[in-house]
Amino acid sequence: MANENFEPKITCFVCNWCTYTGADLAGTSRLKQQPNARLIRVPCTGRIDPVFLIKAFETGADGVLVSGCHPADCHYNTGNYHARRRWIFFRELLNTVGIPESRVHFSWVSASEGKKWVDVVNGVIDKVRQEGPFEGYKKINNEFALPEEVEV
Amino acid sequence: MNYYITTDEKLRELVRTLAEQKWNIISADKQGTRFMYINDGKDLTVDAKARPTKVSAKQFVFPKSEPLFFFKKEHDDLKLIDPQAVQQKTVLFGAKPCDAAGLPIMEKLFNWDYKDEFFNKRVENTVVIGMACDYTDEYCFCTSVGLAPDSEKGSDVFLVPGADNHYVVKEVTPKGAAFIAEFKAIFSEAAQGDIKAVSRTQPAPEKKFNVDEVKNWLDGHFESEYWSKAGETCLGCAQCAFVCPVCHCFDIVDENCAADCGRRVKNWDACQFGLFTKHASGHNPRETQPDRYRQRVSHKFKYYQDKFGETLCTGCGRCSRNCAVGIDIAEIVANIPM
Amino acid sequence: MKIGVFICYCGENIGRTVDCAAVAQAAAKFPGVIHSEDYKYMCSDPGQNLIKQAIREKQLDAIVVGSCSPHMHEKTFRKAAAGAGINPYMVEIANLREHCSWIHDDIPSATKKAIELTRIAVEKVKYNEPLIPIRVPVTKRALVIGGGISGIQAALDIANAGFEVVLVEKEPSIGGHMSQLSETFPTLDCSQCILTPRMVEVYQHPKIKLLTYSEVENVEGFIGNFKVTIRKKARGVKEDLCTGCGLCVQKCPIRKVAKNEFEEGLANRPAMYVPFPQAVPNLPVIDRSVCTYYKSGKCQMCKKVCGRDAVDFEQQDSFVTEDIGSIIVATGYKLYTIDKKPENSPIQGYGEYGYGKYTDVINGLQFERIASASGPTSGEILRPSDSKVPKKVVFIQCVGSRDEAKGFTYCSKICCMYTAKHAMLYKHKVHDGEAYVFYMDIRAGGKMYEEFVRRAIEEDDVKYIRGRVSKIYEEDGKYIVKGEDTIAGMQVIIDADMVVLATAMVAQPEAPKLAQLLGVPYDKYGFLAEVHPKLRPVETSSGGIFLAGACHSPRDIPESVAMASAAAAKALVLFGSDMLEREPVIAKVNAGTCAGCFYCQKVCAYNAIEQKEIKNRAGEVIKVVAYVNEGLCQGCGTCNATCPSKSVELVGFKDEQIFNEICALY
Amino acid sequence: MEALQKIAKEALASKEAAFIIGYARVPGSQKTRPFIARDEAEAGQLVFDEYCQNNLAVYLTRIARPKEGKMGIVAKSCDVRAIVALLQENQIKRNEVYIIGVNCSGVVEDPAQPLSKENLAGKCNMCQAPQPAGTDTVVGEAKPYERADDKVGKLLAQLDSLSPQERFAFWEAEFEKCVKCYACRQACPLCYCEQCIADKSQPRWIESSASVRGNFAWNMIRAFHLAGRCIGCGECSRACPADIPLMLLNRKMGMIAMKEFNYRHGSNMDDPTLVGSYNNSDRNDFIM
Repeated sequence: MANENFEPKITCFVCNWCTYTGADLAGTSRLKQQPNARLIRVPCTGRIDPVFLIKAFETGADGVLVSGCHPADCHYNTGNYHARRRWIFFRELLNTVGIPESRVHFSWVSASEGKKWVDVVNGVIDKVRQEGPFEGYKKINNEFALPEEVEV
Repeated sequence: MNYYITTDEKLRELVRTLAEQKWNIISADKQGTRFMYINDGKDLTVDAKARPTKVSAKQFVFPKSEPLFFFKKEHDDLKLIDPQAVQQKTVLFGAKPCDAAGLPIMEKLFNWDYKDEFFNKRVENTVVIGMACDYTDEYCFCTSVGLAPDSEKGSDVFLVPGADNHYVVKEVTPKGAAFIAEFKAIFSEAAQGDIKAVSRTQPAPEKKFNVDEVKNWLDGHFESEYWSKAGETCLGCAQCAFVCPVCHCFDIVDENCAADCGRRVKNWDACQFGLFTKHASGHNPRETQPDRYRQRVSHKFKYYQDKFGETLCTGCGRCSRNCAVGIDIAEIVANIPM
Repeated sequence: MKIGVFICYCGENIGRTVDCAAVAQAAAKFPGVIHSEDYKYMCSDPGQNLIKQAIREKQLDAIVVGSCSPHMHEKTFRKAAAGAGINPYMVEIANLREHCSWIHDDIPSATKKAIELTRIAVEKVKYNEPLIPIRVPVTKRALVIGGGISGIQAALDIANAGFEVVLVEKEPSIGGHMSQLSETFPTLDCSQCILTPRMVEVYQHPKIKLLTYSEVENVEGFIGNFKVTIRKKARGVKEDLCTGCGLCVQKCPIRKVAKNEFEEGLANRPAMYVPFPQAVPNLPVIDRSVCTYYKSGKCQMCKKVCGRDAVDFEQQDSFVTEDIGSIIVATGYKLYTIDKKPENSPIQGYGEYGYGKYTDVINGLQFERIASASGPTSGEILRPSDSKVPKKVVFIQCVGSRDEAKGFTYCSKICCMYTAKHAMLYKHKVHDGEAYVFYMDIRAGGKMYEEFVRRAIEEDDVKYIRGRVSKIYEEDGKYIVKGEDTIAGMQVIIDADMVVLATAMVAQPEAPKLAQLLGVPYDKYGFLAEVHPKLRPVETSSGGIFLAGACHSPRDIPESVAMASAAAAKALVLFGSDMLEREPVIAKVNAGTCAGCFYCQKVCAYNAIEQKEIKNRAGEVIKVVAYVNEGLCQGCGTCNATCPSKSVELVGFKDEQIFNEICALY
Repeated sequence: MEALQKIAKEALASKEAAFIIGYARVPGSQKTRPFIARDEAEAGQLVFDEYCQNNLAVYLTRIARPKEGKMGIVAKSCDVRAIVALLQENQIKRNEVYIIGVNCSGVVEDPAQPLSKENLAGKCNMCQAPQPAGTDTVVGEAKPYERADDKVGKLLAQLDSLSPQERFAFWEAEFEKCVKCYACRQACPLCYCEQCIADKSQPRWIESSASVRGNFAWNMIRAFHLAGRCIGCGECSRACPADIPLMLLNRKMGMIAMKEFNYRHGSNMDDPTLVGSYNNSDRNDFIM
C-alpha cells in the first residue's frame, strides 16, 4: 500500500505521574520507539479536555493517544475515573462524526510499564500508518493554511 | 430594455455551459434551506412558487467568514500574506426580489467611507438572475418596505415565469445585457408581442405598516415602554441576523493557523448577541435582550434611513419565519403604538 | 516576552542521536526566542552559570531547557532561574533524552523531533506566569505501616529524633518475619536475640503509639497533612485491663484447634492465643473463627478464669483517626504459596514439587522454625511427618523466582544466602547428614556473603549441584528428587528424607489495596514503586509517603534496616521545617464567567471546591460561584476539563498553555 | 385552557408567582409562541394545546429573576425534565419556581399543519410519560396519540452503517451549512453558561469563524457538553436555520447514557449527574 511511506503524526496527551514517567522509564531502559509521537504532559488524565483532541486534529494530527494511570492508581485518586467517563461519550461522538476509533486511542500505562508504553506507542503509530493520512480533517484544515501553501 | 425568452431546460443547459467555463454557479437547494454552489444543471432550482430559502443568498457577496489576510511570525519579524484574490465569475440563479434587493442596500454600507474591496469585487463578479415571486405567507411583507414580488432591484437579469416552463427574460443592467449576449443560445430574442401575460397565483403580501410613519415614531421613542415587552421572549441567538439578506454586522478576529501563524477573519456578527456590545470592562450598554431587540428594529427602520435613506429590510420575512420563539418583526413594527 | 533556549548534550546521552547544535540553531529562529545555545552538561555548575548569565545579560523573561526528563532536573533549572532573578516557574523543560535521544537511533528524525519538542516547550512558556509556592503547616507526626524489622527501625529512628510515631501492625504482635527466623546470615547470630530488645524498645517508647491487630482503613489529605483512619480489630480482650498473665490461654479448652501461624503450620494453637512467647504486646487474642463461644455461645472459660475481667466477647472493631505528616510503608513480604495459583495475579502455580502434598517438602520459613530453638522441635532437625532426623536433605533454590513460566521474572535475592545458611545449620546439627543444594547461580553479593557460601561448601561439605529439579515423588518412604547437574551434564537422582524449597518472595496480597489508598503506584507483582530507581529509592510519587523493606522488592535484613532508616530520615527532613512549600499548581476560578453548575465540585477528589456568594453593591446575592480552597487543591485539573465554560483553570497547565503546545505541533 | 388561565391568575393574584412563562396564540393563526404573563389580564391570554412546541424551561435561566415571588412556568412532562435537570445542576432552586404541569397529547412538528401521526414532533415519539410529575399543579388531560416513525433513530442507524469516511463527509456537508448563529445554543434549556466556551477567546478553542473546521469543533463540543445531560426536547434542531440534524448527535449521546449507565438526565433531582460521578466498573474495554 502507498501508506508505507506515510509517516503519521501522533499527538499524545499523557498524565505526569504514570504514563509520562513510564515513558521516561522506557527511555532510561533504552527501549526503541518510532519517532512519530509527540507527548504533551498534563498533571492527570482528568485534565484532558476533549477540545485538546479536536485541536490536535486541527493542527494536523493523524491520530491521537490519551494515556494515564491505571484505574485505582490515579495520583489524584479519581481523575482517571472521571476522564474515562468522558471518554466513553467522546469516543462515540467522534466516531459518529467520522473520526474513527482507529485514530483515537486510549491506554493505561503505569510508571513501571516502560515496555508497555513502547508497545502502545508503536502499536498506535502502526495502526494510524495503516489508516493513512487523515484526509477528512486535512481538507477542512486547508482553509487555514497560508495561501502560498495552498495546493491549487 | 430588451426582452428574451428561455425555458427551464435551457437554463439547465446554461448551468452546464457555465460549469465548463469554471463559473461559480449558485442556486437554491432542493430543500429550500439555502443557496449553494452547484455544478450540474439538474441541481438548478428556479421556483417562483417556493418559499424564500431559510438562509438568504447574501453570503456569496458577504461571506459568513472571510479571511482578510494571513500572518506569519518569523523570529522578530511579521509577514503579512494576502488571501487569494476574488476573481471567479459568479452567477446567482433564482434570487427572489427580496433577496436581490439586498445587494444594493448593503452596497451603501460597504462603500460609504472605506470601499470594501472584498464585497465590491464579489458584487462586480456576480451576475444576479432575479425572478418574480409567486409566494406569499403570513411572514411576507416586501410591499411594506417599498418592494414588490416583481421588483427588479438588485437583479442584472430578471425572469418572469410564463406558461409551459417558459420564462420571460428581462435585461435589467448592462452587466445583465452582456451576460445575455455572451450566452445567446440560451436566450432567444422576443418581440413585445411574444410576451404572454403571466398570472400570479398568490396575492401580493398585504402592506403591514408605513415605513415613514415607523421612522417618525422611532425618532422619538428610544426610551418607550413598548420595547420592554417587544423583545422579552427573544433568546438572543443570531438566527434573524444571519438569515437576513441585508444584516451586515461583522466582527474581526485573529485565529491561529499554527503556533507561529494565523489569519485575520471577518465573521458575521449580530446585535442580538449579548457579547456584541459587551465592553472589556464587563459593562454592557445593551444589557438586556429588549435593549438589543430595540437596536435591531431601530437599525433597520431608523438608523439606516438616517444614514443612507433606505430601509434596511427587504420584507422577506425570513427572520420571523425561522424564529424559534415566534417573534415577528413585521408584527412588532406594525403594532408600534403610533 | 524574551525567551532563552538552552540545549544540553548530556555528554553523549543526547548528543549521540540528536544534533544539539542544530536544535539550538532552529530554536533561535522561533518567534520570541532571543537567545539560544547548546552546552555539554547544562545541569553542571558551568552549565547553570551559562543560563544565569544569559538571563541577566539578555534580560530573559523565561527559559526553556532541552535536557533530560523534567522529573530529573526541572527543579535544578528552576533554581538556576531563580538564582538569576526570574521566577522559577518561568522555566519549561523539553525532554530530549528519555523521550528522544534514548529511544531513537536515526539522527535526522530524532533531531527533527527534538526541535519540535523544544518548540512545544517554547510555546508553552509564553503563557507561563510567575507563581509563588503555597505554604502549608506540617504535622510532625509519622505513621509507620507494618511492625516488622523495617517498621520497627523506622519507628525507633523517628521517635528517637523526638517526633511522635503511630506504628500500625495487622498481626497481634510486632516482629514480622524476622521473629520467626532461627539464625541470621552471615554471622549466624540468633534472630530473636537481636530483635526482641528492639520490639520492647518500641513498646516502651514514650513517643511511639503502638496499634497492633490494626489496619489502615482510609487515608485522606496530602504531604504534611494526612488524616488516617485506622481500624482496630476486636481482640476480644480489653488491652487496658489485660496483664498478659496467660491464664486464659492455658485454660482455653480447645488446645489444638488451629494451625499456629507463627510456626508456619508446623504446630497448632488454641482459640485464645498469644502468637509467640516474646510477642509485643504480650496480649492474647481470640480467634473467633474457631472459638466455641462464637459458635455455640457456650464455654467462656477464658472469661471465667480472667482475674481482671479483661475478656470481652462483645468487643467490636473500633476506629481511630490520626493526624499524620508523613507515612512510611513497611508491609513486608510473603512467601509464595506454591500449591495454588493466587487470585488476580500473574503468578502461575508450581505443582510439581509436591508442596502441600508431601509433608516433608517444606519451605524456607518452615525450616527456620524447625531449626529454631524456640520452634516446635526445640531446634532439633526433625522432619514434620514422623519426627525423625532426616539424613538426606535437598534444598532447591529459585522455586518460582527467575522463572517467567511461573510468572516471576525477578530474583528473590535472599534465597542463595538463606539456603546456604539452612544447609549449614543442618550440617551443624546432623553431622552425618547429607545436604544437597540445587541452584541456578549463586548470587552472594554483600559483605561476607560470598565467604559464607564458600564456608558452607568447603567447611560444611554442602553439595552444590548446578541445575534444576524436574520432579519429586515419593517412593518407599523417600522423596525421589530427579534433577540435572548441568556442569557434569548428567541426571541426578537423590533419595531424600526432606526437601526444602526456597520459594519466591512475593508482595503482601493486600499491598495493592493499601497502595491505592495511599495513591502510590505498584508493579504487577504488588511491590510498591519508588519515584526514581537510583536517586530516590525510598520516596514514592506521593509526597510524604516513603517505602521501607520488602514491600518495595525482595531484600534481606540489613538492607531493610538501612532502607527503613533512610525512610525515617526522609520523614525527619520533612519534620525539619514548620511550613511546607507546595507547588503552586492549583485551580483558580473566574467568578465573572462561572455559571455555578458545580460540576467542578462533583469531580474534585479533595473537597477543594467551595461555594461562594457574589453580591452586588446593595449586598444582594446575585449569584453563587465556585471557589477553590488553595490548601486542599492538589492540582489535578479535573475541574478545568470538566468546566463547560472553562471558568476554572489550572495554573501552570492553563488552557492557553496547552492550546499553544498543541498549536506548536504542526 | 380555562383551568390553566384560572390557575395562572390565582398564582399571580396571590403573588405566589411574579410572572408565568407560558404560551400565547399568534394573532390570526393557530400557532403559539412563548409569552410571559405578568398580570391577570395577560394570564387570560395563556393557552395550551398541540401547537405548543417550545420548551419554556430555557427562560428560567435567561429571564431576570424576580425580587419577590416565584417564576411560574407552564411545563409539559418533557419540559419538566429540563427543569429537573436545572435543579440537578444548581441553576434554580425548587422554591424559586412554580410549575404548572400540563398533561400533553403530543405536539406538532410543523405548526402550519394539524397534529397527525405524520406531523408529530420527534420528541413526542420518545415520550415516556405524557403526565408531568413533581409539579406544583397539573391541568388538562393527556390523550393517547399515535406514534410516528422514529426519523432520527432511523437516520442515526443509517449513519452508523456508513464508513467513517462517509460519515465524515456527511457531517462535512451538514456543518458547511452552519452559520454559527448559535440558535441551537440559545434555544437549549441546558446551555446556560454565562460565557460559552465558543465565546472564550483566550484561548479560542472553538474558532468563531463559520469555517467547516470551526463548525466541526463547535458542533462536536456542543454535543459533548450535552452528553448525559440532553433531555431530548429537540429545540436545537428546531431552531437551526440551516436544517442541520443536530439531534443525531444528541440522540447518540443519550443512547450511550442509556446503554452504558441506564441514565436519563432530568428524571430525578436527587440523582447524581453522569458527568461528575464515576463508577469503578465503568466500561474499560476500549482502553489499552
